[in-house]
Amino acid sequence: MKAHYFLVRDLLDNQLVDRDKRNLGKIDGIALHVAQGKQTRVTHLESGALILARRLGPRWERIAAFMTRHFGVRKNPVFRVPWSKVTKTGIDIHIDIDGVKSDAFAWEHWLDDHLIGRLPLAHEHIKED
Amino acid sequence: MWGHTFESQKCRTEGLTPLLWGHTFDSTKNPNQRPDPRSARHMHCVDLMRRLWAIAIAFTLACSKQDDSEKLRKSIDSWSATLQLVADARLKNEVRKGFALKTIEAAVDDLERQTAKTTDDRATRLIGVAAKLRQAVEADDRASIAKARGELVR
Amino acid sequence: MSTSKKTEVKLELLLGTRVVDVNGERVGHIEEVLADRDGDELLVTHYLVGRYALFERFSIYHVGIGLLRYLGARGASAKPHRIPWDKMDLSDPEHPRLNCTVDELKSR
Amino acid sequence: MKKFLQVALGVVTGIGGFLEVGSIATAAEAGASFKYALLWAIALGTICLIFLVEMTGRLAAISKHAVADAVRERLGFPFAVIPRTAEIIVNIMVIGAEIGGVCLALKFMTGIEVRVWAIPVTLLIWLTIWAGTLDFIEDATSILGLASIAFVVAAVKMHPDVHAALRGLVPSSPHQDAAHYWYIAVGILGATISPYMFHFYGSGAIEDKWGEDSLGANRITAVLGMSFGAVMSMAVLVCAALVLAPRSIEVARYEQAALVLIPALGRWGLPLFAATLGVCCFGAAMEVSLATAYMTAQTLGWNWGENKKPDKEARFAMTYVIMLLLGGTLLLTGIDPLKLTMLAMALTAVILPLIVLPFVLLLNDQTYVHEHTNGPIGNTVVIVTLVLASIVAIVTIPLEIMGGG
Repeated sequence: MKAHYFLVRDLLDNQLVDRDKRNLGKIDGIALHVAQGKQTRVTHLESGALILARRLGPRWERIAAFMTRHFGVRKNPVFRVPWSKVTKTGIDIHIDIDGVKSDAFAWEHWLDDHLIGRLPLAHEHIKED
Repeated sequence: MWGHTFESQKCRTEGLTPLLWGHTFDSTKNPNQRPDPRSARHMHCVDLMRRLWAIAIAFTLACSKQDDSEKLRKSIDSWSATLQLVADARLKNEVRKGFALKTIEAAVDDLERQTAKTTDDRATRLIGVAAKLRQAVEADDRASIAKARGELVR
Repeated sequence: MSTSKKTEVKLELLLGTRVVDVNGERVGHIEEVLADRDGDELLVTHYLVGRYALFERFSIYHVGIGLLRYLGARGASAKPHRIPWDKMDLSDPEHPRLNCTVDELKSR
Repeated sequence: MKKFLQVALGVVTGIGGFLEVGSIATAAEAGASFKYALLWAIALGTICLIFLVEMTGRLAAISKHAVADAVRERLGFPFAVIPRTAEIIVNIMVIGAEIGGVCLALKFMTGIEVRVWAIPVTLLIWLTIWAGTLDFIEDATSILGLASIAFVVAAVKMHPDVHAALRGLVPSSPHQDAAHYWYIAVGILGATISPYMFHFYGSGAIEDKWGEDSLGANRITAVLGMSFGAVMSMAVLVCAALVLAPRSIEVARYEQAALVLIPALGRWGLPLFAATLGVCCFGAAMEVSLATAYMTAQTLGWNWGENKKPDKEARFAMTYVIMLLLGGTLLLTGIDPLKLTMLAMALTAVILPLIVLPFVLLLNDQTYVHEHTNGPIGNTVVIVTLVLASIVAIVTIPLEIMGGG
C-alpha cells in the first residue's frame, strides 16, 4: 500500500473488491473525522444509492431517500467499510471482508431470491470455468 | 500533450449537473440548503440555451412549410416506381404474394397519410391503381398484374 | 461562527465548495484532498483549492490547465492553493473557511 | 495459433456484427436518395470506429477495466451519470429498432404484422442471452451474420460505376435537399460508431482475460474487422444506389429497402435480405442489451459478466431484462420502425462526444494504460470528427423531425 494519497483521484469512485475479488460497488463517498485540535482522518469508505444521489443535488437525494425508505432491502442504506479493513490500494481498492455475506450484496440476493432465481434456466445458465 | 495533466488529480464536475438537468435545484427557495454561488451564471446559461432552441425551432418551421408539395411529388414517384418493381418481381415469381401485398398496403397507407389534409389528383390515381394491383395479386391474375403495372408507367 | 460542530464530514460533498479566507475573501473551490498513511490511519494533510472554477465545472480542469501551460501561462497561476489541514476550518462543511489570510498562505 | 484464431474471430465479428438495423437503414436511405455521395460518411465513421475500438481494447487489456469503469473512476460520478443516462435512453430506442428489424424480417417472410412478432421475438432474445454464453452469442451472430455477404455479391453483380463510387469517398455538399443529406450523414456516423460496441468489445476483452500480449491482435482485429464490416455497409449503399436511385425510389418504409437485392439475386434476393436483417438485428439486440448491462454494472461497481452464474450477478441480469422489456414495449406502441431507427442513429451522433471524449482522456492516462498512451493523430481525428458530427446532428434533427416527417 502506498503512503501518500490523493483522496479524490485514488479512492473516491474507485472499485471496492472483497477478499474473493468480488465487486462490492464503487466508493460513492468518503467519511472524514473532523475534530478541533486533532488531525482530520479518513474513517470510512461508503457505498450506496443515497450517497450517490446526494452528490447530484438535494432533489435527487430526496427521491433516493424516499426509495430506500420504502423499497430498500439493505439493513442500512449506506454500506460502510472502516479504513482499517483496506488491504490493498491501486485502481481497485481491496478490503478484507466476505462480500457475499455483507450488506453490499443485499440487492443481489434479494433479486436472486425473488425474481431472477425464479425464472427458468437461471441456475443451469453457464458452467463456471 | 495531455499526458502530464493527469498527474495531479481527478477532474470534478459537481457543478455540471444542475446545468444539464435544467432547474432541478433552485437553492434559494429552501433556506436550509446551501446557496449556490454559481446560480447566476447557471441561469444565464439556461437562458442562452433557451434562446438557441427558439432560433432552431423558428428556423425549422420556416424550412418545413415550403417543400410540402415537392415532397409529395417525390413520394408519389417513389411509390409508383416501388409498385412497378414489386409487380415485375411478382410476375417473375421473385417475391412471395404476402410480401407484394404488404408493400402495396404500405404504399397506400403512406400516400393516404400524406394526402389526409390536401387532395392531389396524381396521388388519388396512384392509390386507385394500387388497389387494382392489389386485387390482381390477391387473385394471382397475371394478366391483371401486367395491366396494372402498365397503368403505373403512364 | 457556527453553532453545531459536525465531527463527520463527507468528502464527496466538500468537492467544489467555495472556500473563503479569514477575512471572507474568495480563495477558490476544493478540488482534491491529500492524505498520508500513518499505521492503520489515513490522515488528511492538505486541501487543494483551485481558482479555475469554470474548468472544474466542465470536467476539463486538467485539460484546461494543461492547455494554459502549453500556451505559455505561468505555472504558478495555474497551480491550486495547497492548504495545510490545520489552516482549514470545516466546522461548517458547507462553508469552509481558512483560519488565516490568502497572503499568509503565499508567504509560507 | 491461438492468436490467429482470436484475430480470425475478431474479423468475423467485425463482418457479422457490424451490420445492424441502423447501418442497413441509413446506408439504404443514403444510396436511394443520394447515390454514392454519402460513401464518405461510412468511410469516415469507420476510421473513427477503428481508432475507438482499438482504444477500448487497449484500455481493457492493460488496465483490466472497461470504459464505463474508468470514466466513473477518473471523472467521478456526477460526470459519469450524464453520458450513461444518455446512452440508456438511446439504447432503449436502439433495442426497439433492432427488435423491430427482426420482426420486419419475419414479416417479409410470413406476411404477419410486426406487432404480433414483437413479444415472441423479445422473449427469444432474452432466452438466448439467458441460456447462452458470451462465446456462443459472439460466434453464432458472427457466423450467421456472414449472410450479409449477399450484399457484396449483389453489388458486384450489378457492375457499379467504380469511378463514381470512388468520388463518393470524398465529402461533398449536396445539390439539393441539404437538411436530409446531413441528417442521413449523421445517421450513418451514429450507426457506424455505435457506443454499445465499445462496452461490448471492452467488456468482452476483460471476460476473455486479455493481457498486454493481446495488443497486436487487438489492433489487427480493430482494423480488419471494422474495415470488412464497413465494406458490408458500403455494399448496402451501392445496391440501393443501383436499384433504388435510378427509379427515384426513396426509402420511406423498410419494404422499399428490401427490394435492393432482387434485381441481382432474383428469387433469392428477398429471403437473403430478410435473413441478413433478421440475424444481424437479433445479434445487435442482444449486444446492445448486454452492453447496457455491462456499462450500468461497471458504473455502479456491481459484479458483471455474461459467463458468470446469475445468482452472483442478479442485478446485471436484471438490467438486460429490463432493457429488452422497454425496447419491446417501445415497438408495441406502433411506432414506425424506420423512423425510430433513423432517430436513434442521429441521437447517437449527438451524444457521441459525451461518450467518447472522456475516454480519449483515459487513453492518455498512464495509471490506466501505462506507456501505451494515445498518439496525437488518433486523438485529433476522433475529437474533431465527433464534435463536428454532434453539431451537425443538433442542427439537423429538429429539421428532419418537423420538416422531413
